Amino acid sequence: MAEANERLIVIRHAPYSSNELREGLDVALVSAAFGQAVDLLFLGQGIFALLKEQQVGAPGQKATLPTINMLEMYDIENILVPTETLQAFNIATDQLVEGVTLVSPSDVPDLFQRYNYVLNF
Amino acid sequence: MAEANERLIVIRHAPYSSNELREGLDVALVSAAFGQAVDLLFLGQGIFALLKEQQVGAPGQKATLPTINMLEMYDIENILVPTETLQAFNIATDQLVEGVTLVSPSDVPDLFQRYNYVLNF
Amino acid sequence: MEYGLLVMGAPYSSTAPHSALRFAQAVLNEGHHIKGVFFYQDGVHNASRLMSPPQDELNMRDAWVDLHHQHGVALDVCIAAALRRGVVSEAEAKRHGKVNFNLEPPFELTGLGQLLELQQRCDRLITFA
Amino acid sequence: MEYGLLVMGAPYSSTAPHSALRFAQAVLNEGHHIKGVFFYQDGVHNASRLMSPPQDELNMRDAWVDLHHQHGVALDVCIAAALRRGVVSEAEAKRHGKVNFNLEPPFELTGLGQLLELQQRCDRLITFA
Amino acid sequence: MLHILNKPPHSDAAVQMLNALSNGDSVVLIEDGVQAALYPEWQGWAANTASIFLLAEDAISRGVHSVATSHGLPLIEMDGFIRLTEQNEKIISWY
Amino acid sequence: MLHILNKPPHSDAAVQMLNALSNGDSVVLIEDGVQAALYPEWQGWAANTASIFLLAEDAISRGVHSVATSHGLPLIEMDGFIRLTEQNEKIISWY
Repeated sequence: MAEANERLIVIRHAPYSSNELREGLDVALVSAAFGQAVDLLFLGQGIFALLKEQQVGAPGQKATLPTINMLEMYDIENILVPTETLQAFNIATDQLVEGVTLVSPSDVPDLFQRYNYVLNF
Repeated sequence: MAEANERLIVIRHAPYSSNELREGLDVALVSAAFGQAVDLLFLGQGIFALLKEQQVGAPGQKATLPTINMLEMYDIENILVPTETLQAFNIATDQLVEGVTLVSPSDVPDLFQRYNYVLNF
Repeated sequence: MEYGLLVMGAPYSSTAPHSALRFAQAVLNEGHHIKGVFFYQDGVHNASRLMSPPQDELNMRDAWVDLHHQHGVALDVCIAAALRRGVVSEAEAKRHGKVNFNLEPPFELTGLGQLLELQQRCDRLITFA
Repeated sequence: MEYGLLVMGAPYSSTAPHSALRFAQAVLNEGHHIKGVFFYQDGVHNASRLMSPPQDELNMRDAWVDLHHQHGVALDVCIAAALRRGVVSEAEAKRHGKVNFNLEPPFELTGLGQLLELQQRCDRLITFA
Repeated sequence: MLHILNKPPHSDAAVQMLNALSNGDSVVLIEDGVQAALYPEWQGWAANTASIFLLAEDAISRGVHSVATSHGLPLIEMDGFIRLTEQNEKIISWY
Repeated sequence: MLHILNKPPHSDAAVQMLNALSNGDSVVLIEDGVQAALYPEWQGWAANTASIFLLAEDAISRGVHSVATSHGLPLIEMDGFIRLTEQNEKIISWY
């Protein structure tokens, strides 16, 4: 992670069940398109956006994985997940998409302090 | 409780934060107005509808208590609360409105079996 | 068998309408009949003809209308829940002094009594919320 | 100080708009200024002029409009979130082949860039969801 | 009686459902309910009262199908879901 | 930093907020967050990291004001809430 980061977007909801995940990611993409340095933090239910085996949902529902795979193209490179979130959900690192950075639970408070702008979704 | 009850409405959400509580109670009132025997079961967050000290919320939000106080007028007399719900929320019986019937946790499954029609809100 | 559905989530905010639609299609495939769908709470937004999702996404209102035309499924919308949330028919719009409206047949604004009747007249009522 | 608000809940389904409005009134009473309110996710429903709540309840859209007229608060609505959910201006309605519409000034449909700018131009941005 | 749960296995809705199960009831886990696949020790799987199934389509869309299989948890397709609604006159949704 | 929590004290949002607190942060509990008044043993009240307040208006509307008072928990009025937003440049909502 670079120092003095500009914007942290926190994703805390699972795909499909609400639009919070998707509309949170949209804010990240728009920020990046505006040239801002954006990092993403996934907490709690947000972890389900990063499961590599997920597929399209019920009829007409848009999949999340293509958006996740697009992040790198937008120069969103820090995809942060606290190790405690993985533990709480019994999820192993190899179940996640490539490129996730694990962070220690004790680093989470510092993350919220470090960015100029934080938005929780 | 009479036997062979007709309709059970289950309220599981708190006042104000969503409209589920209020629109659930509306179904109970309409059922009663149509002459059906209606009982109400409050589970989990639904218990907050029964706190006697609650008052009106943020500007323009409608209070729940007047609707609760109207139930008797509609002949909705069985307002059921499992004792485990009270325990889980550290709520004492004397914090509740008058006329609540406590039920044992072990009676809850039977409640769901006993009614012809059940609607969960 | 006769099925009835109660839908209480809005499209794009909840997955309830998608699950309900999928269930409806499957139940019809199995040779059952669906008497009606009742839209309550945020589910009333399913009836809005103003929704314009991106082209690669399902227009949920149109999907319900197809279900009505192909299988005669009644589409009833709770009038009190709908008015509060800005879902109104032409007649209700006039009554409330609004110039525009966003609910049209085959969706019908109706009272909660219709939901109770649906539950009593169907062999099965299933809630998606 | 300059405040900005982000509102992501719908009236009558969430208490977020009520809390946001109450906060706005209090912050103005304390002598601060509110640059704008950005409506995102289900918050876009706050802009619907078709909502017709019962007479003893607040019309949330009208309350936001009052805030705009009395204090010059900008009312920006995310266009993508709004179109999906059936909240459209006259211009967008035409573009999408709809006869009716339900969003009018002082509410303005705008992009997410406006939210980022609001956060950067205000001293404080507060989310109600 | 058939119960439908669409919320995670440790949510309020899940706890309320587990407390409402009678002997012989069936349960279908849909939408976020399929997250129960990650918890083989979940109280629902341990309960002898009810037969609990994961809706396969939703387990696939949420990326937990293979973990469900590896834990030997029971999956059903949409037609199996419909079958359960035929067999049970009363159907309660927990959300 | 100021945190605003509008969900019950044992919700996912509350747990995530507690895990994100830094020394010297402040917290305002609004809407359903005021349910924390019922749990004097709640982890938030025990934490030394942050100053946590219940919004009095919401405690009143939810019927938990007197229990908050009897447990000696700190309540603030709207003007106190505004004051906290003046004092903290960064404000995070947990919902």
